[in-house]
Amino acid sequence: MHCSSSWLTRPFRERATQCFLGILLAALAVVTLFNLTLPAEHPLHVSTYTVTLLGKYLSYALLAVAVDLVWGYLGILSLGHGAFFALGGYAMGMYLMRQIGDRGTYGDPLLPDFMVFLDWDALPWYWLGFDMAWFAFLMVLLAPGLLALVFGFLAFRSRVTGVYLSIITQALTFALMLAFFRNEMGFGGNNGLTDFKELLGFDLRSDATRLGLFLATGMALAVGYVLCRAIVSSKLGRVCVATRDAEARTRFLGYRVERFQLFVFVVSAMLAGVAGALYVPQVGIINPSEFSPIFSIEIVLWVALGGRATLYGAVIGAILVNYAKTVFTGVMPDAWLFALGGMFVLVTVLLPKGIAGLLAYRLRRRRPPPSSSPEPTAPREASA
Amino acid sequence: MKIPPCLRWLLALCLLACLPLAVHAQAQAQAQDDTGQSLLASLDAASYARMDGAIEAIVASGDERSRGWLEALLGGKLQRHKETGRFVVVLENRGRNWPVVDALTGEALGEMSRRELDRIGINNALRGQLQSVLAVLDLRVDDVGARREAARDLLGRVDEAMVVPLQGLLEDEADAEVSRLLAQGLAIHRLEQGDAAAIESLAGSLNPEARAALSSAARSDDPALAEAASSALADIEQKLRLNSGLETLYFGLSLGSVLVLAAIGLAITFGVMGVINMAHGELMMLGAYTTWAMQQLLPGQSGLALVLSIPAGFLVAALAGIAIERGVIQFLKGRPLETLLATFGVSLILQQLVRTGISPLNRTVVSPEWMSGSLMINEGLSLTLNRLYVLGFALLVFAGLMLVMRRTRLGLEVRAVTQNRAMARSMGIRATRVDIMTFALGSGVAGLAGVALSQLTNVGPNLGQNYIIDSFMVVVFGGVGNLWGTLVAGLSLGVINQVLEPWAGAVLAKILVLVFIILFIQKRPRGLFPQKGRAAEG
Amino acid sequence: MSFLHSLADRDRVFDFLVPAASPVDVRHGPILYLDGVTVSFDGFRAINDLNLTIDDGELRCIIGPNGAGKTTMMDIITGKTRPDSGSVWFGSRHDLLAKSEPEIASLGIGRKFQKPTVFEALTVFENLELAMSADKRILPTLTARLTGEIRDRIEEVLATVGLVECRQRLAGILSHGQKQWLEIGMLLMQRPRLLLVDEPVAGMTEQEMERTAELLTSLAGKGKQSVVVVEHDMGFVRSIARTVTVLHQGSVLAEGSMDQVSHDPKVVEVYLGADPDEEAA
Amino acid sequence: MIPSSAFRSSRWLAASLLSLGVAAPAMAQEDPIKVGILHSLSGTMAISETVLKDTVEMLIEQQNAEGGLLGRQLEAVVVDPASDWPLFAEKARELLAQEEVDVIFGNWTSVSRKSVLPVVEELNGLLFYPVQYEGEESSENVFYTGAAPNQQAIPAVNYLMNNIGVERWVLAGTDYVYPRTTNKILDAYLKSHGVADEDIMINYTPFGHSDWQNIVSEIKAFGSQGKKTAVVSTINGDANVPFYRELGNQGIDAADIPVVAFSVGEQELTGIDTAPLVGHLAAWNYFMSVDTDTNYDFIDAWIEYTGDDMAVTNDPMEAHYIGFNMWAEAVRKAGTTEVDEVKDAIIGVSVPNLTGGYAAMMPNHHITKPVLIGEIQDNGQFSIVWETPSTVAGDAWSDYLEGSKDLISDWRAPLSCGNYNVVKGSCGGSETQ
Repeated sequence: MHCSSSWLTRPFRERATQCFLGILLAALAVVTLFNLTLPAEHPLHVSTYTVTLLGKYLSYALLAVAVDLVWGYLGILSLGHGAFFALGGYAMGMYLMRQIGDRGTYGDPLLPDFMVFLDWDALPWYWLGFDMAWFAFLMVLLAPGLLALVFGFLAFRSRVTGVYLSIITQALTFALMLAFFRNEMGFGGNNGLTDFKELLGFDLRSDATRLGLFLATGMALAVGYVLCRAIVSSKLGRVCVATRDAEARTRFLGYRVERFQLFVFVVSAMLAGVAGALYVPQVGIINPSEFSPIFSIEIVLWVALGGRATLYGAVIGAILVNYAKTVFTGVMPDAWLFALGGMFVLVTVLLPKGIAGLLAYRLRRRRPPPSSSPEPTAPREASA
Repeated sequence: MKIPPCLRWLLALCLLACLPLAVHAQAQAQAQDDTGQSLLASLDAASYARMDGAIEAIVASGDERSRGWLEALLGGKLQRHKETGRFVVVLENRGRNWPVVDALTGEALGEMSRRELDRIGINNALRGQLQSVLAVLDLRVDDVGARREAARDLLGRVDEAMVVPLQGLLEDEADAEVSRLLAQGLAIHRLEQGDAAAIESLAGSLNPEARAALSSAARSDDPALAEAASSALADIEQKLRLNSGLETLYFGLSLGSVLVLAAIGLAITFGVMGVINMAHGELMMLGAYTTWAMQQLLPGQSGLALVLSIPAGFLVAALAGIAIERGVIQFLKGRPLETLLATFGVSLILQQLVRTGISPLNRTVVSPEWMSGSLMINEGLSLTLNRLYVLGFALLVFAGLMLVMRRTRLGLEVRAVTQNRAMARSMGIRATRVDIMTFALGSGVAGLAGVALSQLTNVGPNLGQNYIIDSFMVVVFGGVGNLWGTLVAGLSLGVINQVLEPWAGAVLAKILVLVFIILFIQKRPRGLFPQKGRAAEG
Repeated sequence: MSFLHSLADRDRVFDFLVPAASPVDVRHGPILYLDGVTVSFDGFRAINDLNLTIDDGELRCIIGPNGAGKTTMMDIITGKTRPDSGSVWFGSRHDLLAKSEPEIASLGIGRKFQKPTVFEALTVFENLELAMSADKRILPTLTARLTGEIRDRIEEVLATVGLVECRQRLAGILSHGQKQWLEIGMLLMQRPRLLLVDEPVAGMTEQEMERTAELLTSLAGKGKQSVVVVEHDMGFVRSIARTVTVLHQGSVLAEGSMDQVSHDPKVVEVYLGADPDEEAA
Repeated sequence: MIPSSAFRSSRWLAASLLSLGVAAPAMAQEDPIKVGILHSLSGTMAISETVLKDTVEMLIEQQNAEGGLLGRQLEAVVVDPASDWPLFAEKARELLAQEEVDVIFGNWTSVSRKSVLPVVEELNGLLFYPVQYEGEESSENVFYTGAAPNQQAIPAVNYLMNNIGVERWVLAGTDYVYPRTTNKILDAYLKSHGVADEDIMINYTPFGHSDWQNIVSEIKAFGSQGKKTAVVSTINGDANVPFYRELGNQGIDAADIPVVAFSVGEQELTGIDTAPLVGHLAAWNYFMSVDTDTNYDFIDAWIEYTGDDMAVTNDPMEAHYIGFNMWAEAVRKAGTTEVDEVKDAIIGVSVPNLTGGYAAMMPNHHITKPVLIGEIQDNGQFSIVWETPSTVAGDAWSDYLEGSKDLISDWRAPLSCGNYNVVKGSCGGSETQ
């Protein structure tokens, strides 16, 4: 696997990546096909409702991949990745709000409805520019990226590690949640941003747009996955693993550990932002509850459940948990929490390496372990 | 709708006069039935505006049952049976059917449904006036405490008709406090009448009523009066400034004590064992529900129930803790983050268990007498009792834990196992047992926190969620594995928060505190009291 | 701030502008020079006015009872611990106290830890690859390719430390001795001027020890590496030592050839008086 | 509490298939009529919403006992949006697109309604929203059976001003849109009645705020300025217990500074030690203590249904009671459950409410309600001390807000517009396109 190919093309030579991309693209194709060609009453017809639902799962999957990148390979357990997700979401939401234009309830050409009836006379400066798609999409990357840069710089420079890091990431997202709840902030307070009309001129209510969003999310996931794969299978990826398992040693080898951490952390945050941006138009609302620490913990759970330090495990976990949530909340409304909670307990106790652990175990029987995706040995953040 | 003052005083006197007559009650009962019936009928017929007339009539009748009626009226328990039109007093008005007695004869009439009854309504205005009437009455009783209460109630309620008799009372009042209060009450009244002389007797008084009277006087159009009043106000404000400082400190400490209680259990399971127990909040919830259950078991003895639920809460939570340790955590040794995930699952289960098992609604936990109200330092500054108790309780729990950790065998073993598990084992310490005990201890303390919280906030399925994050902050801020750190961290965070709140607002204050913690951790990556030496190296 | 500062460095923008790690100037004087170094951990003086000079190409053994401050000294040299006072010079150009661990490492000071620390989740090959002296900034690392020449160097070192067979094995499953060698191998990959080796033979068999001794002696030499060995095992020290420094309570007690020090009364009293092996335990 | 397990398991299969996207053959035409229930059964809002789910299920049971509607049985379709706002939208979509329900009863918080709104409009569903809310909304597909600000806040303030003589006002609320808007309206209203700026104190706290020491002592200070002071509380759910506790302990009783709450009903009081609360006020359109036979019947039925003698009823439950009957009536009138027909048929429908009067559906999809002011009793009930002489029609757009005072809503043809600007004479906004 140490082929001298460039870092970007390297992943495509890995079996795991090939399988993953294969399955993902096939799934996208099938869903699209069944949704478009089959008549509604056909048993195999995939309704637009389901397409949107799957789109949501995929955006969650991308988010999970981002978390796995920092947790699995860098050993940084971020309990605040929801914050980056939500920031990306808000950037997108603000763009969609501006797209409403004067079709809002009050018909105000400039101000979103919630500003009108809370008597904002002018658009706050940080809303400027969000009427332009390119700017908004840039912000989808920059807003989480910058936050991660500043926060990460402070944290890694002063070598905040392990549990301490986890807890202050939690503090970060919690603080942001409270902040966004405040109506003075000008982000719609608890109601957040909603009632979107169109995206890049496409009517968000039309089935075609929904399908398009679903495909876009799938593509984003594919790209994000390959990117992460490329990073972890590069030498930089091995430096990350080295940092995770023996930070001091890595320093003595002459690597500026804190910069590697920062780099990967920022990349991961941006991926999370993209996930958020794709999530918002599909669920039709973004509000501060996405910042809630509980949500961030859930993301980690998806990864743990799928199996950390494998990337594809994260995807499996995210989709599985959220699908379970969808089914249970519909089928056993007052008991679904038992099922979900039980699932978390059982998996963590019985499958320490998650579902991917099982798969990897099978593979390992046949050939030596893919050293580019090693299971963490003693997890560094254990030290407290 | 005001009861005329003269009447009000008359009323008081009559009621007084009635008390000794009670003996003859039954004898006269029959004779009075008709009158009583008509009295109540007129009361029932009257609109709120007219009610005073009816009350006047009742009082004037000098009927010795009037007091009973008026109190029933106060409690909204004086009602009329629709068909028979006879008046009844409802003894217990919760639930579906209510036990009632005849208002006139006092004979028990068994249970009636709310459907058959018609309540005689009353509103705040009347309630206030009736209360002041009863207050005047209570000035005659022997119990000093009651007299002081009564006198305090009268502040700002005195009116012309009461002046003379009150002065009378003032002369033969033995207790200094009561007479001071009465004097103030009278002064306030005089001031309301525009008597500038009254001001200096009020000068320096921190009592809100006095302040209210002064500030309204300060707005009066008589310049001299206004001048004097506002100057008096000025130096009161001066005194108050000190007060409010102390008050804020107290608020801070009491908030801090809650944080400490919530976090201290975590400091053990998390700091000492390295187990990140997301179900900690739910263990607190269990403690709170234990308190509720206790109060259900011992109806009417909320105080006793509360005291008993301290050990009970500890036990319940500790057992739950043991169950969690055995059932989940023991399989996750050395994988602290896995414990986070698993216990998160546990917390979900526990929450839903309570929702389906007990109820998704909050449960009522009654505060016993001795915990409600506040301890008056001076008239401007009084410390709410329930929080005072919680503060004390927190310190007690902390001291207890310190004792356990420093003085007992268990504490020694726990520290040994934390330092070096293998070594401890080889020295014959049964590490597994120590783990169980430690976790049980931490969980039990969470239970205690729950018991305390039941006196401050909702007892509901979400109780735990509201505290878990703050608890983690406190532990980390204080320095993991250091109980002192937790104490200092909790209290200081509480104070910081409360100092910020007045000018930053509740939300911003909380945000600022969080940001402060984040920055602080940058400066001191291992908290307030970091663990020293090689052991601490990552 | 160092991060922002380095962003501002114009010469860091393009790889080819980056100067090769400036050579260590040993024309006049020693390669390592500690002067009056003192450090104390809350009250306790671990290092007390320590003076030490290592000459270029020298092989120096440092012995001393537990708590003499051997490891702390290494921490100071490698920048892990900052002394309260004193100065530490690498050659006559580089003030080590002003530098961070990675900088020091890239200057050419390699360290082998007391307890062998290799990256257990990576293969032996990858361990060496990471250790190799190269441009260790982010993007170069990300885009790094495995050229033939790199392979050769790794193979070379694999041969030197005798781990050719377990090239693709995860470092985690190596034996204790193999880990020790792997770590020494990683040092060699760094092409250091100065090797700090902390208890290299702890838990090794006789044969392993001999091999290690050969290895170390072969490494040291003028123009090649200078080697500082901290060791408890007297036998091993005797087998390789040219000059021996005895540390005691954080400062130099005696210095000279093995025979000199072993007959020095002070040393005998504080150290050799007791059975060294027992000390080693 | 929930339909039989057989029913459940059958739906387990169905739903898991459905959510897989394998839509079973469309089941619109066949019995029974499906009634969607969209209330949180877990998470923070479960406290308030669970009882509403039970209420609707009870109403359905009763309706079926009377032979259902149009000769078809009714079937409840319950989902749990878990107090998670995006999930509300998703579940609404599931109910309309997958389960194809004919009507939805649900939501509590404003945000959940806002999140569901676009879905209901897109898929042209029917939503009955039973909770008092901030107004400033009128959707073609939503029927607001709870109180608009002019059916709760304004009358309450009038009562305090005229009957209690309050001169100084504390507007305390949880920081979200309902209190924000209500307080803005009240602020404007009070000022228009000559209340000075310094006599109004506005304060916002986060959800579930539990540490009220500072705020209560501020209120205390604010209240001791010699003018009669009252607190108008839009504090939400969980934050109330610690708030009232603190009031009691700091010695503020209803006689000094009365608190009139818009979000505290019998349900909330079951979780509070009411002793220190006696005399504080609440403004609703229904109280359990209302003395009418319809109410007593409802209460008895509810107690039967829950099997709990202590069970209480509250205002949003009445709102569902009214909403459900209106919908049933409209369906009978239209002779079908077709959304569009029902939408037209329901305007003007009037059904008895529980307070002895009638509730009529207005063209703006709000209903007429009486406004009651009650004082809290020590048994957790309210004693009604004041009520509007007649019912008040809900006003979607407040007359006291700049943005909306020119807007009206009328969903009847030809106007059929949710936000018609009487000044511009045009239908602003987009709902109608």
